[in-house]
Amino acid sequence: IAQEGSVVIYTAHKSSIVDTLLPIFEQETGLKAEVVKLGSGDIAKRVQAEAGAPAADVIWSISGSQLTELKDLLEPYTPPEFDKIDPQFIKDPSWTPYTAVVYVLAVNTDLQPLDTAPKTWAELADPKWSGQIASARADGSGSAMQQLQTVLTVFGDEGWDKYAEIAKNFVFTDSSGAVPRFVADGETSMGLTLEDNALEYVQGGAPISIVHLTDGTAATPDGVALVKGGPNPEGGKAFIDWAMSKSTQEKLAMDIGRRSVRVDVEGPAGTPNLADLTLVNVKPLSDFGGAEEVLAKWRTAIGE
Amino acid sequence: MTAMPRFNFWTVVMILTWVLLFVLLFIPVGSVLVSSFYDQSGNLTFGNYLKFLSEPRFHQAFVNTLVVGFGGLAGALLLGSIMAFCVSRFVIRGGKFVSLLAILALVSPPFIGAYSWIVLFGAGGVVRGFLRDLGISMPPIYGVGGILIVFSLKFYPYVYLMVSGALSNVNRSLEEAAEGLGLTPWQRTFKISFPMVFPALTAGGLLALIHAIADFGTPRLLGRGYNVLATEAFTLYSAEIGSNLSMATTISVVLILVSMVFVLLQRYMSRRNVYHGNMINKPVRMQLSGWRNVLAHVAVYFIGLCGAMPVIISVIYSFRKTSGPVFQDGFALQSYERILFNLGDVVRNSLTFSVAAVVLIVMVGTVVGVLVARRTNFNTALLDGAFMVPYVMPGIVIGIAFIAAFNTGPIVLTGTALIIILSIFIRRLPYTVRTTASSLRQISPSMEEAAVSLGYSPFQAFLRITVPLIVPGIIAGGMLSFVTAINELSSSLVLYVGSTMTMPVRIYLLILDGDFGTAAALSTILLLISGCAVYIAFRFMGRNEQALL
Amino acid sequence: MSYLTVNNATKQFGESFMALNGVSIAVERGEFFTLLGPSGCGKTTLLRAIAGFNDLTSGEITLAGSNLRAVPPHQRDIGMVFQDYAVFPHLSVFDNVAFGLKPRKVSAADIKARVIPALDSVRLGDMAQRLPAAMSGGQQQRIGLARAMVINPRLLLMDEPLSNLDAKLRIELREEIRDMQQQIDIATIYVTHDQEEALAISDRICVMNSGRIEQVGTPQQIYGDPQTRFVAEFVGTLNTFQPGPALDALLGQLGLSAPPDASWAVRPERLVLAAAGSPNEGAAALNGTVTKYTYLGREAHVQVETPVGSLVVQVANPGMAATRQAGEAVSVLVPRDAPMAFGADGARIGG
Amino acid sequence: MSYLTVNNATKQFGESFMALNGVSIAVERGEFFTLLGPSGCGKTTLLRAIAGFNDLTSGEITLAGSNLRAVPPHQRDIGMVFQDYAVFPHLSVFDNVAFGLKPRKVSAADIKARVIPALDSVRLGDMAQRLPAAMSGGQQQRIGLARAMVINPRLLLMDEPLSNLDAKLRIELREEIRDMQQQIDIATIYVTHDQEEALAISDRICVMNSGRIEQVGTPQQIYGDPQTRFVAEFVGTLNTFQPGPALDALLGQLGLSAPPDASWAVRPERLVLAAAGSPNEGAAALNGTVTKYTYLGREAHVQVETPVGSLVVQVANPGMAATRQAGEAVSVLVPRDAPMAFGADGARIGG
Ligand SMILES: Nc1ncnc2c1ncn2[C@@H]1O[C@H](COP(=O)(O)OP(=O)(O)OP(=O)(O)O)[C@@H](O)[C@H]1O
Ligand SMILES: Nc1ncnc2c1ncn2[C@@H]1O[C@H](COP(=O)(O)OP(=O)(O)OP(=O)(O)O)[C@@H](O)[C@H]1O
Ligand SMILES: [Mg+2]
Ligand SMILES: [Mg+2]
Repeated sequence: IAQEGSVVIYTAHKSSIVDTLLPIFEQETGLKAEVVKLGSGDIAKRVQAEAGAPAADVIWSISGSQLTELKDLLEPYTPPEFDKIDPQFIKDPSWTPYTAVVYVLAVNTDLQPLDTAPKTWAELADPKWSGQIASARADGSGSAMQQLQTVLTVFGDEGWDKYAEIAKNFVFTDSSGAVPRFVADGETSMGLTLEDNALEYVQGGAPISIVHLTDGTAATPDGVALVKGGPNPEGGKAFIDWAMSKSTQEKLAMDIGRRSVRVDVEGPAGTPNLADLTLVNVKPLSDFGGAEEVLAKWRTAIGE
Repeated sequence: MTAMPRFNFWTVVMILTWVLLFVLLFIPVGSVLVSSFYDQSGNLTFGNYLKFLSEPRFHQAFVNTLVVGFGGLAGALLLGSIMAFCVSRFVIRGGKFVSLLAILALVSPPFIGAYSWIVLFGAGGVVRGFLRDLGISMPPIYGVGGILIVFSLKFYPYVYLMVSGALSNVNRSLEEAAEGLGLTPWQRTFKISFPMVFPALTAGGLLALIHAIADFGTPRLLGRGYNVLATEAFTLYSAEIGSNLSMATTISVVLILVSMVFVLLQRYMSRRNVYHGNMINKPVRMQLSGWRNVLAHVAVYFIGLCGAMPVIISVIYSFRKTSGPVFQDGFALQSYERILFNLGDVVRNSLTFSVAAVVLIVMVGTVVGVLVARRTNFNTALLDGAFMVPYVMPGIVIGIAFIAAFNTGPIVLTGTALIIILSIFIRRLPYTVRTTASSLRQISPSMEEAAVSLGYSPFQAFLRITVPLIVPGIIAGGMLSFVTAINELSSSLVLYVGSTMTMPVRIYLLILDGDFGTAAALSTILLLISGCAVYIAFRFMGRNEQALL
Repeated sequence: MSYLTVNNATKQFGESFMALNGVSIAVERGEFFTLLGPSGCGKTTLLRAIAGFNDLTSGEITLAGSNLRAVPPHQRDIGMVFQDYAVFPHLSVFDNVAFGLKPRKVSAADIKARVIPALDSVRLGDMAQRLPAAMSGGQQQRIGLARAMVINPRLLLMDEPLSNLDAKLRIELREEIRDMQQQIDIATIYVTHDQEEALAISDRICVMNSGRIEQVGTPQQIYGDPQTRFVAEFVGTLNTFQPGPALDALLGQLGLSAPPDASWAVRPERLVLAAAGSPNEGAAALNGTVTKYTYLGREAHVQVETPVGSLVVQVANPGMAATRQAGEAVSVLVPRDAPMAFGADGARIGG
Repeated sequence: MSYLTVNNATKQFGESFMALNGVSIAVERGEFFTLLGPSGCGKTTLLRAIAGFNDLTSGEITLAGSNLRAVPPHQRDIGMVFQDYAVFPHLSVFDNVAFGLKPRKVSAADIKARVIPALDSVRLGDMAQRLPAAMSGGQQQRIGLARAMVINPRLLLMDEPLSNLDAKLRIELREEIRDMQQQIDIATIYVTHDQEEALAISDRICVMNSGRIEQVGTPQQIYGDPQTRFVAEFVGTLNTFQPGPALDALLGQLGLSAPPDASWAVRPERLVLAAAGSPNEGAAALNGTVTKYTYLGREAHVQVETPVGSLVVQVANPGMAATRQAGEAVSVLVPRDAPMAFGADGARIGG
């Protein structure tokens, strides 16, 4: 329940990020932040359940595609520095791109020396990696779905066959966040995950190296959005403005390891420039027959 | 009692109980479940059910559910009864400590439990590594076998708690009579003792079965493609893309129906087996000697320690040095430092919510338990059945139902502490109702009748005679409620707001972030609090603690 | 109208089993009324209906003129001693007995003043602080007794309250019960399986059989003038004469007669044992042979094979020397007023 | 050596309470041995020690020459009837009785062939399929009895097995018990609180008091020749003469003497009631006034106030007419061999 001068924020950001950034927000704007931290799927569900009497003002950092699905419940808003955003990330007027998420392969170098590790999707299909590749489930995790879409985009007509070959090597984890932990613990020798997740483990000293697959790497945005009918819309706007500001975005890149969507902010230290990667423009689900059909085919591909 | 329609205490209780059930359960949950009859765009349809019936993956999941359900049940029954029998009948050194372990095994925060098993027995697990160094190769814990092992160890405390209480109340003469007739102690146990505690055994088994059927964390983490209905429902519900709420609800409904079948089955089975003891001729614990003594101790400690393994691992890991999400060699208090800054709030929330809920539960649950066990008529039988509903209702369904029901309309509760307390209350109430009812069934009603003949109203007689006699049962139930309430996650995850965050929610979110060290630290604190509560409960029971331990 | 009346009470268990089948009794104030009957005849069922724990299927119960069935059990003010003791296991002996005084708002001092004599009267004075778990069966039974008596109820129901006690204590305690009930002028309904006890203690006895009443009467009426064969057999021992020419001759000798389908019986103490062939005055003599001798302390039972069947003869005050050996030839004297006749339906003829 | 021997058995509960305090008994094969004693004297404790449910604090028990304390209870092959019935509530009557036959590897057909007669013998033949919960106290007790007897054990222990049954059934069942035990030639230890039953059924009786044995002997010895005052008082009724000049005169008249601290007593059935002033041969006469008349069926007790105290006189075979009114003047005749003398320590003098 929002009080005067407080903003209710639903976020999928890690607690560590929330704890770093929000004090700055409160200090800079003088507003009080009331945070509900959940998984991104839970946030979507919760906003839907509360549609009758929304409790949230802002959704902060859930994937763009999820925000697009929620667009009926969102209030379009354009922050002042909108023109500084890389246009490749702008997908829908109901939400604002916030950071760019890059999909990578994390390799446990204790178990799998980097020089013989696979570098492409095609190499991942080699049966010798059977049981070696950790991945989240596409029917549960948005990032796993992005990876599926990437394969389908990269390999065109042969996409499903190629994916099925790769999937034969998969070990499924319960969430995408668990993939780098699996790899770091040696449960598998490598895993498909998000760049910033993997980066944390690298920084934490785990024997992990990051491989950007050379036959196609995806980079997709997550976003911030204003909830339609929220209790404190002005506060919500103030939050979005702050989140998109250059200083906040720089902090994200420098201290937290996220890639900014702003063209005027550098990537995190130790990561290649986006420009040096083989970025593919991942086709939307609708191009493959819609979510239902893709999931059905995915199940066949993984042999369920 | 008499068949006269009188407007007495129990009639009032009966009416209030029904009102409670309707407001907090049937109306909210009913409206959610009805959504399984609508498709994504809101048209009335049976499509979801047809789909369930036609798709092989659901069939497979259904079969798998039964496999892990019954496998887990068998394991829990085995471990729970062995432990209950040893602890209640033999002199076990440190028996109280072992019981404490069993209860604490229930305090294993979501995901961290299964993760602990991976740490120990996964592909890169500590134990496997150790054995590999010794030249012994052991398969990793993944797959259906692993799920069953974990379920057995995870759910045996339900059986243990229920059965140990009942075992110490069996009329001693019955067992002696059997032995006098030439049955070995072993045969006697099976032919007399277990039939006597059958209601408690099945009640504990039912809890284990229902939890095994509803658990999705363990199969998801350890199953490696072994899908059960709970994981299917969870996937459909929580998918970030292509989530299908009405199909998820459909599977939940199937799950609920399956559980309900077992509930009814249990009630049918224990229907005839109502044995009253006189509470005077209680069994005494035997001092074993030689190899039997060693065996009993080994069994009890083995089960206790294995069951508490996740808890032990999380305590150890909470003290490990970390760098970001990565554990380093050596120990440090880093993880604790990181949770310190808002620890107070979540601890206070958890404590107040669960204490408030448990106080409500114990008061209401005891009275309703008596109503159900003693004033048997059609109405109370119906009530007893109705109380099975929260038993089998997944927490998430109740959470969603509460949001939908109390977000708008006459009562607005969203965002308050009350909504969380009420959700815990309604979910855990059946525990106390059940434990109360089952301990009551062991006490001959003639004692209460004696009190009535001495001039006590039925309510006073209940308070003065029955309550003291079932205090161990009530405390066991209350403790179970407390321990599960303070660990309650699934419904509060849906209901919490920033100011009402609880420890399990925070642990869950930390795990979601991959921050295991911090999660382990918070779990350890949760464990400490639960441990204190259990300890206080033991103290409080005074000379009656025998009955529980 | 009587103090307590039960009118046409029936109690059905299950589909068809009638535990009580039209029972009517009337008990006066100050009366000691005993239910006597074989195991399973419905005694406990009737008591529980009066106490209110088991409502009747049909029938009325009134106490002091008011309808008892409409009063909830705890307001009936009826003390009950339970067949299975129903001692409160979590309370000490003292607290068990004091229990019923609390809702009666008796002050703590008075409680003590009443409980201690009550415990003394059941010989448990020095066990007041013990818990029932460490006590013998008879000791537990006495707790239940003291607990019911100490509240001075309007009606005292006792279900075999002395069944686990030795004769000595039984006699002492039944005197206590009588004294107390006469002091406070209430009615007592007492269930016992012990005929002698019933005869000794009761003002009136009600003999039940299979949920029905056979006879209600004073001890003298029940024992000395039984109205049915069942009562005669159940209360005391009964010798039945074998029909046949020997019996006809015996009856002719005594000048007794009855319809042809009647059967004749006699109580053992009405028969007299004499040396074989000894003279008999005012009685018919039967020749017989001793088959068994049972010593019972203040009396002995001698079983004698006679022309009219095997008869038990009671010998009073048997010294060591009175022992009869099996095979001894004796004479059994049957006084004229001793035999009783019963019709084919079991009802007494004449008498 | 006897079949069963218990040697110097003691059992301590808690810190200091001795429930058994040096008890030794020896029971022969085929013997029916009864423990008699007041409530709480240790009868159940002794039985449980023999059955093995409660080990002794010290002492030996042997059965057929072998040390019983080393044998676990289920291998002792001892049938026991429990004071609280201990009927298995989850088994039907039939299954309860058949229960002990299964571990003895009796075939299903044989089980049936043995259980059905056993049920018939306790008069439960037509209740075989019922569950115990719906049965009366006495019916449950009979299940326990049949269950213990059907296994033909080496030793039969019975803890008040008939306490909830009516006299009729008690007599029938105790005959059954005797028959069975003589058939299979085992020993039976029987606990009862009913003196008459003990006298009627036992080969020998052991009278216990506070964890000790007072006297062991045949019924005639126990009743007719009690060795202690306790036994005399406990088994049967005892009139104690008040000391004083009247007693001295009476003793002088009878020619009896004893040390000055001895007390004198007499059994009621040894006294004779006569009309006041009627002649007395071979007996001393006491003048007295009737104070109470108790009808007991086959006998009556008349309480008479005499110069040597209040005496109970037993009248055999009291007709209706025999009733004495309080206040009537009577004469009580005391035969010369009737009075018994006991020393200050309770032991019998002379006798
Ligand atoms: N709940 C019940 N359901 C069915 N039958 C019952 C039930 N309770 C008692 N009975 C039957 O009713 C009859 C009367 O039982 P009740 O307990 O009144 O006997 P009782 O006269 O007290 O016998 P006892 O002297 O053996 O205690 C018995 O035959 C018994 O089997
Ligand atoms: N567990 C116990 N702890 C302490 N004292 C006990 C225990 N069990 C029995 N007693 C005491 O031991 C004594 C003997 O008990 P026991 O049961 O042998 O008596 P009993 O002779 O069978 O009496 P009854 O005829 O009343 O059944 C009693 O005074 C009783 O109070
Ligand atoms: Mg009865
Ligand atoms: Mg006893």
